[in-house]
Amino acid sequence: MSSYLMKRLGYTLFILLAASLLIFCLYALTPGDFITGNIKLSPERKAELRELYGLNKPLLERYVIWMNNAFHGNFGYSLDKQQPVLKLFNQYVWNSFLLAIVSTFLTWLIAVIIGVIAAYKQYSWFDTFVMVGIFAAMSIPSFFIGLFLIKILAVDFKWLPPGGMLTTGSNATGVAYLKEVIHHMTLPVIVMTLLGVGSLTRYFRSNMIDVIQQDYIRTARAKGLSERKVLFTHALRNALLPAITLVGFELPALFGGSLIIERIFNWPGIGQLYMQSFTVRDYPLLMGFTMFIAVLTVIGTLLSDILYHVADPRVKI
Amino acid sequence: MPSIQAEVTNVATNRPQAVKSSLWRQSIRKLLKNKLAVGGFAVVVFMFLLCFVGPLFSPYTDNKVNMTMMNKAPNIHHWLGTDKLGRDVLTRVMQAGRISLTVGIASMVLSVFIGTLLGAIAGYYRGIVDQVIMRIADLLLTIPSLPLLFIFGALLSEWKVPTDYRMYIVMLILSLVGWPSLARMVRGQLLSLREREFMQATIVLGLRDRRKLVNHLLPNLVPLLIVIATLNIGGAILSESVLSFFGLGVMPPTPTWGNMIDAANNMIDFQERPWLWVPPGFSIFATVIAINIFGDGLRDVLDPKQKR
Amino acid sequence: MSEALLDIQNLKKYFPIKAGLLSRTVGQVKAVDDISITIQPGETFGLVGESGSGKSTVGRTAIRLTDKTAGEVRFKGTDIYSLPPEQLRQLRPKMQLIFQDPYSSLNPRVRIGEAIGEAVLDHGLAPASDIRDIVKEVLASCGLSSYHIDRFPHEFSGGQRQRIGIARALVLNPELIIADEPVSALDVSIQAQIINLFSHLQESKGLTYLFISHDLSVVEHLCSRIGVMYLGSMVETASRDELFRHPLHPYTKALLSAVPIPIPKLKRERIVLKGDIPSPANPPSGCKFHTRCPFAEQRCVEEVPVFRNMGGEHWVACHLV
Amino acid sequence: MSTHSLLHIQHLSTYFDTDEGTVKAVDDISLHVRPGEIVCIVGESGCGKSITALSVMGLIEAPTGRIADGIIDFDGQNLLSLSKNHLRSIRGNDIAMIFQEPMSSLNPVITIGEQMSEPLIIHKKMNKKQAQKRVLELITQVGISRPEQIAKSYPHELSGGMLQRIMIAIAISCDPKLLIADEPTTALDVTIQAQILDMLREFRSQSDMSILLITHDLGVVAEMADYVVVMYSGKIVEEGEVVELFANPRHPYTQGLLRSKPIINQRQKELYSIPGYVPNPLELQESCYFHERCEHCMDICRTQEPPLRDVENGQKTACWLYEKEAAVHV
Amino acid sequence: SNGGTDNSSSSAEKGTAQAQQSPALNSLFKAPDLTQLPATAQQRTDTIIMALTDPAGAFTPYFHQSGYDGNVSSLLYAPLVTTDDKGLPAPNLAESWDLSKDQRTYTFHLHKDLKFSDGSPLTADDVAFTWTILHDKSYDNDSLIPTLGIVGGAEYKAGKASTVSGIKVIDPQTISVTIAKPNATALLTLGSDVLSKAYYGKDYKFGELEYIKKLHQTPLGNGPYVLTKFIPGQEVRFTANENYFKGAPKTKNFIYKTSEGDTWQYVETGEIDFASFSATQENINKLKSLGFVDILPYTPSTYSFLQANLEHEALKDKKVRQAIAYGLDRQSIYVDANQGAGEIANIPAAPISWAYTTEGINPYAYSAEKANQLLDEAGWVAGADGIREKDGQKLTLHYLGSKSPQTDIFIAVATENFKAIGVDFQPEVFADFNSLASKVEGGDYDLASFSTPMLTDPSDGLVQFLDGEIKGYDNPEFVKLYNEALATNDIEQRKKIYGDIFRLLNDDLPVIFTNYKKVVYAYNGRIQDLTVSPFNGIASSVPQWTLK
Ligand SMILES: Nc1ncnc2c1ncn2[C@@H]1O[C@H](COP(=O)(O)OP(=O)(O)OP(=O)(O)O)[C@@H](O)[C@H]1O
Ligand SMILES: Nc1ncnc2c1ncn2[C@@H]1O[C@H](COP(=O)(O)OP(=O)(O)OP(=O)(O)O)[C@@H](O)[C@H]1O
Ligand SMILES: [Mg+2]
Ligand SMILES: [Mg+2]
Repeated sequence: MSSYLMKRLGYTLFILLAASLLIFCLYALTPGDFITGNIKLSPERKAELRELYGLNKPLLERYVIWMNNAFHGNFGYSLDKQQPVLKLFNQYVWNSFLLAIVSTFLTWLIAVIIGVIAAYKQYSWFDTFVMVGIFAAMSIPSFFIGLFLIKILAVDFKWLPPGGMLTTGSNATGVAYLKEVIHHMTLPVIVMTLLGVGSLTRYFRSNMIDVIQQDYIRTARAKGLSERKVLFTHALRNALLPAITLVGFELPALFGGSLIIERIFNWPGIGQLYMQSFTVRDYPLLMGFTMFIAVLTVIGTLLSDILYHVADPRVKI
Repeated sequence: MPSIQAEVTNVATNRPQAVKSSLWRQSIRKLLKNKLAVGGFAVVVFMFLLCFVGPLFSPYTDNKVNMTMMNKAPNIHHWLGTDKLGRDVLTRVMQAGRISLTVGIASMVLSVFIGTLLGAIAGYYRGIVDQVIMRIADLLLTIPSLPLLFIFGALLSEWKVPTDYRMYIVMLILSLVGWPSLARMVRGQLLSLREREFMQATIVLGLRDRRKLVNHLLPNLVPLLIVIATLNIGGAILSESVLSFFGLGVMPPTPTWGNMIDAANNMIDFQERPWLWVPPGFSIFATVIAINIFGDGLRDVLDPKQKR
Repeated sequence: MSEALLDIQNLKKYFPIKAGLLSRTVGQVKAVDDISITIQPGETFGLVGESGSGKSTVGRTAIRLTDKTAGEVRFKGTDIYSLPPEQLRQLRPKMQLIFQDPYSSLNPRVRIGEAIGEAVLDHGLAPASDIRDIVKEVLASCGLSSYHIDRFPHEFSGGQRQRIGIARALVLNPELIIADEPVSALDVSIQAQIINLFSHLQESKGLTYLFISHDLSVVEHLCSRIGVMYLGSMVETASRDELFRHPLHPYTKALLSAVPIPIPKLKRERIVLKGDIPSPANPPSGCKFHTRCPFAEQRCVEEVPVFRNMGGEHWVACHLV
Repeated sequence: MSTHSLLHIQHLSTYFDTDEGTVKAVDDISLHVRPGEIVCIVGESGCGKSITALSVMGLIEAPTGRIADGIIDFDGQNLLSLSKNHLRSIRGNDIAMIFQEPMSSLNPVITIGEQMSEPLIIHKKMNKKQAQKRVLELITQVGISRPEQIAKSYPHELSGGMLQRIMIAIAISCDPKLLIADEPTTALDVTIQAQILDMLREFRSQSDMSILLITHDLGVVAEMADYVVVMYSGKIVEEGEVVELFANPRHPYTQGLLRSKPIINQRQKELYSIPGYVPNPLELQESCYFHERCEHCMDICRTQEPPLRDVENGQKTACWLYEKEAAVHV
Repeated sequence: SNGGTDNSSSSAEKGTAQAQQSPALNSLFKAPDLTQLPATAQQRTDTIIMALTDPAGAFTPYFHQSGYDGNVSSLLYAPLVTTDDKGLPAPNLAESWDLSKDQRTYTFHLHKDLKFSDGSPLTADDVAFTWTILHDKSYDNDSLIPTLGIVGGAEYKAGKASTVSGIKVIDPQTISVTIAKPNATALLTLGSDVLSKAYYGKDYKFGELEYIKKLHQTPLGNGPYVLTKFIPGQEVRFTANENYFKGAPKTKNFIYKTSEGDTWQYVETGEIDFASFSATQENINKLKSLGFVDILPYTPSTYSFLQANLEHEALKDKKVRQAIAYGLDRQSIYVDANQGAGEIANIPAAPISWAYTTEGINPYAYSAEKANQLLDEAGWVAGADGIREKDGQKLTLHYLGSKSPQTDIFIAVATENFKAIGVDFQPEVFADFNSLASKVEGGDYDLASFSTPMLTDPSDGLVQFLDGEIKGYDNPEFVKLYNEALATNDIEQRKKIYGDIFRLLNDDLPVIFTNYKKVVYAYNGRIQDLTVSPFNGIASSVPQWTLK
């Protein structure tokens, strides 16, 4: 096992190295660079600036420079924001994380509960209702759901703020600050949960339908366990197995931010930052962010492989 | 042979050969008995008919811009109103369905196929094959999709690929690079399955790998695949509009459900002109839910313990 | 002596005991610990012994279903552990295993007709058009009717499933069958039918069996040689007559005395084994059986008994004989 | 041994709806078990023994399976009309069951220890610690060493016999009034089987536990049973006190069964087995279902179903051979 | 073919269509009912909140990359020279300025007692410092000052001189700068923000401007407001600068709230006091219905155009370009489909510019016949498939646009328009401006949609025809006129020359002019004294705003 881990870590490093090169090339190949978009510049000045930023160096040389700096913990300055990449991360990533962690938690919680009940009462009214709801939510793009809730809850009823993370101009600290943030994150969390819950519910329902037909469920019932215990411990543990793969994907998503949600609700998250930096081809920031996500992705998949083994003792790694 | 054998052949020949009716026909018969599945299938067929035949009966098939008819609410002439260029929404919804349905189903089939194949191979063979496939998957997962789409956009434009075909090429490429998540799920499921005793039995029997995969593992993956497939179709229809954002989808006058909804992406249209986004949204909804119901039916038919 | 059909030499199979999140190995279950069995063609070797003593594991390792830890297994002279996968696969139909738990060894989504017939197809033993008839025939020989052919495993009773397992092995016309308690769930009439079938097949086709069972009366009826296992080791092997008439090892004696007799209210003398069953992860020193042996001496605690030949085919591992 | 019955099954019918038609797995059977009594059900494989047991437990799986008719009276209440909650409090507590196939009957991803402690926590209201302790005791009690390790292991790590003993341990953990044991010792070697059977008998005498034992091992029947019920094709064909039944089997099927058993130290060239096959449950017609395989088959056997009648010494048989009127028809 | 409509209904529809086309709002609309103002907005007494797309946090003028940072710094810094309502230079920090005879040396006279917000004095040294560091070789931004050709600038940049010789500090209130050749735009370019030498110049060494990055978020300015807090992605907070040379602004606090995209919900809930919207009829109606906002129409000083690739054979021909202008129904695309939020452009200057004229300008009113006729004349004749051909070449126009609702409309209508004149139209859209720009840079296009940035001087809108940005356009007549217009500072004379230039370009059509945008400003009805200048927008009036 530990030798397995060592081997995997070795692969992981290799993957990350390959990924960094690949990603670097991708960004470099993306049409336009940081200078292209500035139409105020004359062609000569453009050439001069490209020289200054090192954008006219050969691709590989640029990559080696970047890699070298990165190894020394220097992820550079954002060209667009004129600030250290790491500092920018720190300013935005936690906001995204906050939103994601809460909504992921709710998503899983709700999806598990609904999925299990829907499977248990397959084809009941509840099941049908849930299915219709899920597919309705999935047929409409997220911005509509966002707009709809803003319109109802923020504009018409004024229960919740329409966006942002703080009341504008507020100087709240401590508990008051916390309350303010919670108040502001309610709407985006609702929307994110609503969007995520659907597919997860379908997975759980499907797995549950399989699992509750197994003999060991009969045994559990024969032991006199309450139906809830039968479903949520005995059946669910087996039904969760396929979902473990999803846990692996969840990790990068936690830090990746959601562009659409952040935009609709003006949430100061990393997703927006990424999009902004992409539109101006802010390479240092793009590379920094993408590599960060890549590391998380690789860790996530490793984690899910290990978790898989833990959750299903039959599986050998 | 002992006497039993003799008796045996008796028994065997006594019974009519009707038993021989193919298992497939049995499954189809069972499927036809499942009202929900039939209903779902009927709706899908209806959607197809509506989209491919429906526009022939519309007086507005030319999709002409008509500035005097902008943003009209539904009325007798335009049953679902008109859009901001005065085009008939009903006709456009029907025309849009041609592309959206094709794209949704084709991309679903493709990505499910690739994902299942690679995931199954990795999970089944383990060892080196697994390592290689999964590490490639890891690598692909780390690649951000945004620059990829931009580059495709640039390349396809560079190569002068006609705009009408770009979407299909991109969908193909996206399925080719988008398999890792699906493959990982399939592989995960397979890792559990292959340790089950019935798979040990197939080893003892010395079955060929293909048979083990197709006849033993695949049927047990079917529920998962059906869920993935139904979730995928809706996603693909909607994501087509994302592609057109990158210039990789269809060009504007050609409608798709995705870009029709997309065009109404603002507070005013949302509030004041529901006829712009409700019809395409509902079409996606109806298609997805119908396919899903059909999928559920299929799943039940293939699940020996279900009886409806 | 002709070449042995199955030759197991010094076979060992240890399962690691894992603990913690990262599954560190903290010990080993010595499920099979240095066992040698040689089975001649046309012979039936009975394997009896304590539950958990490693009989199933011997069966599984003997056909390379699980990997061995040490030792050698030869089937018709070839070392099956050194065969490349494809060759091993082609050899598979020649050596079949009937699983102890029939239900879990059947794919819930495969109709039993297919489950039985598919291997025949895959190995090209019969044309596809004949498969159904072949399946029906073998089903019938196992006491199942052809109307069962399109059913799924969960629609059967325990005994019926066991017969499906048997049918699945028989249909391939194997040379060696490792039968792991093949008749335990059958009623005696069908059990008799299956046992008769086994004997007939042996007579007509020279089939060889490694027959694992708890039912000594069945073993006595069917097997020509019998091995008794205790805690991963062989404690006694002998021909049937020797073993049943002159059991030497105290454990064998205890076993024989515990066989229930279908005569109600019959009072019999039973050798009652004292003490707890020791653990294969941490087997007792010396003779593994000493903790429960009614005759144990100091020597048994300290010295490992040698597996000795007591004349003829009779071997035993005990200090006291 | 008291005279009232703890479990009284009356006219139970359990059917399965399949593609091809309805399988009458259990067809109008009645039996009763008195407190402290051990009743054995023997019979053809597939004759409905396990289904009878599952029906009592209320575990017939809908929607394919259903209890078509009958009353299952346990301790004065009809189990079939109890509320789900009430039934649940009885299951595992007052009635416990050992399932036939232990490997698939234990949850593959939950440790043995946890699976064992659950009923203790629910029914015996133990806390985790107490349950843990009791689990270790129980594992030892059914003759498995290294209980701590076993409690921590998963089902696939144990041998068939060990799993079966775990099932037994779970079933007896709450001192049930009625234990339904579906082939509880098939995977056990005879020494342990003897140990387990002794243990069950001891339980019976200690706490007046009744046992409904399903087994094929006539030796076990002889050793354990007070009363024996013989089933064939979903019906009871014969029942009676064990000594009487073994001494004087009346029904041709019972006779065949007893003849088939190989007995240790009495070697035969070929074992006797009842010729022929069980009829297709989908094509059953009014008749004695055994008639095709019966040496004594008469005309009436082919057209009319024999009722289960008292014959002698409380022994009952369903066979036209023992019916006075039947002879007239011949 | 558009069957199915009967007469009665179509006339009614025409009526409404006309209403939509009529200009929606020409002057300030006062909020009719302030009681509807949401409580949030009602409660604010000394704070004004405005929405702003995420500023990056580099608030030092000349050093920010994002235009939104410019919005922030324009409150923090005051320029030497500003523009009046006509776009003409007006005094600000510089009380007055002189221009030498040869029109090459500007001498600025600063106000007395100018102070930075920390109270330190602002002198000519600071101005000199500001101009100097922009000539540093490591200066990596887009200020136009280094492009003016200040005498000695190049030597300084090359490291050959320790000062820029053309910049001379005469006394603490006076500074002069000499440029190589006269340039009418130099005054406004030079008359920009001033950086404190004491603050920004402390660590300055030639060739190393890196250190300034650390000061970006703690700006020291001299404008109406000072920065109090920057919360990335959320808000930028300001408070009045007591040392502002025109006196502290009337409203104490000012906040830019970060907002992407739709701001409706913030206006409706009173979270922000000011927002701008496209001047569509329905936006205006909806704003009016709110009741609590003042609505002010505004046409920004920009224009949009279709850049034509003049290196492509067909488009080299002026007649083809003119045919396109005639053949595109610009009225439908930019005005009608936009519900009046646009106006058709025919020259490279906005209607609010002092140089704007319609005299002698061909409006290129939509006419497929004229277009067809011009194409016929140019030798393009219809082929079998209806597409025009010449020398075996089909008339194909490959269009590039960036993805937006406007582009969608354009493509939809243009496809029909071009079909009607036998042109094979092949549209392509790109996800962002950068990809579009690089594709255009590569020259692989026929037509591409662009808009200019905010234009102050009329010459700003013309540079593109001059400096080779539009490849293949080379008209000596135009160059001559352009230089003539820049060589003089006499407005009337310039106006005349620009009139000539516009007529020339209107006929030449190096690009096909399309439209001007129209917006409305909607703001909290409590805000008083809000004025908008065509060239500076609202920035200069912010300090005047008060809350009723
Ligand atoms: N789900 C089902 N669908 C259809 N038929 C079923 C189903 N379950 C059981 N049966 C049938 O019901 C009959 C009785 O089964 P049951 O399991 O009670 O047999 P049994 O007496 O326990 O046999 P064994 O001794 O082999 O375990 C069998 O013929 C079986 O085929
Ligand atoms: N996968 C495994 N992991 C760990 N231990 C195992 C595993 N499989 C078997 N064992 C252990 O190996 C020992 C022998 O098991 P095996 O199944 O061979 O016994 P058996 O003789 O067949 O018993 P029974 O008669 O009860 O079936 C047992 O102690 C069991 O716990
Ligand atoms: Mg075993
Ligand atoms: Mg059974």
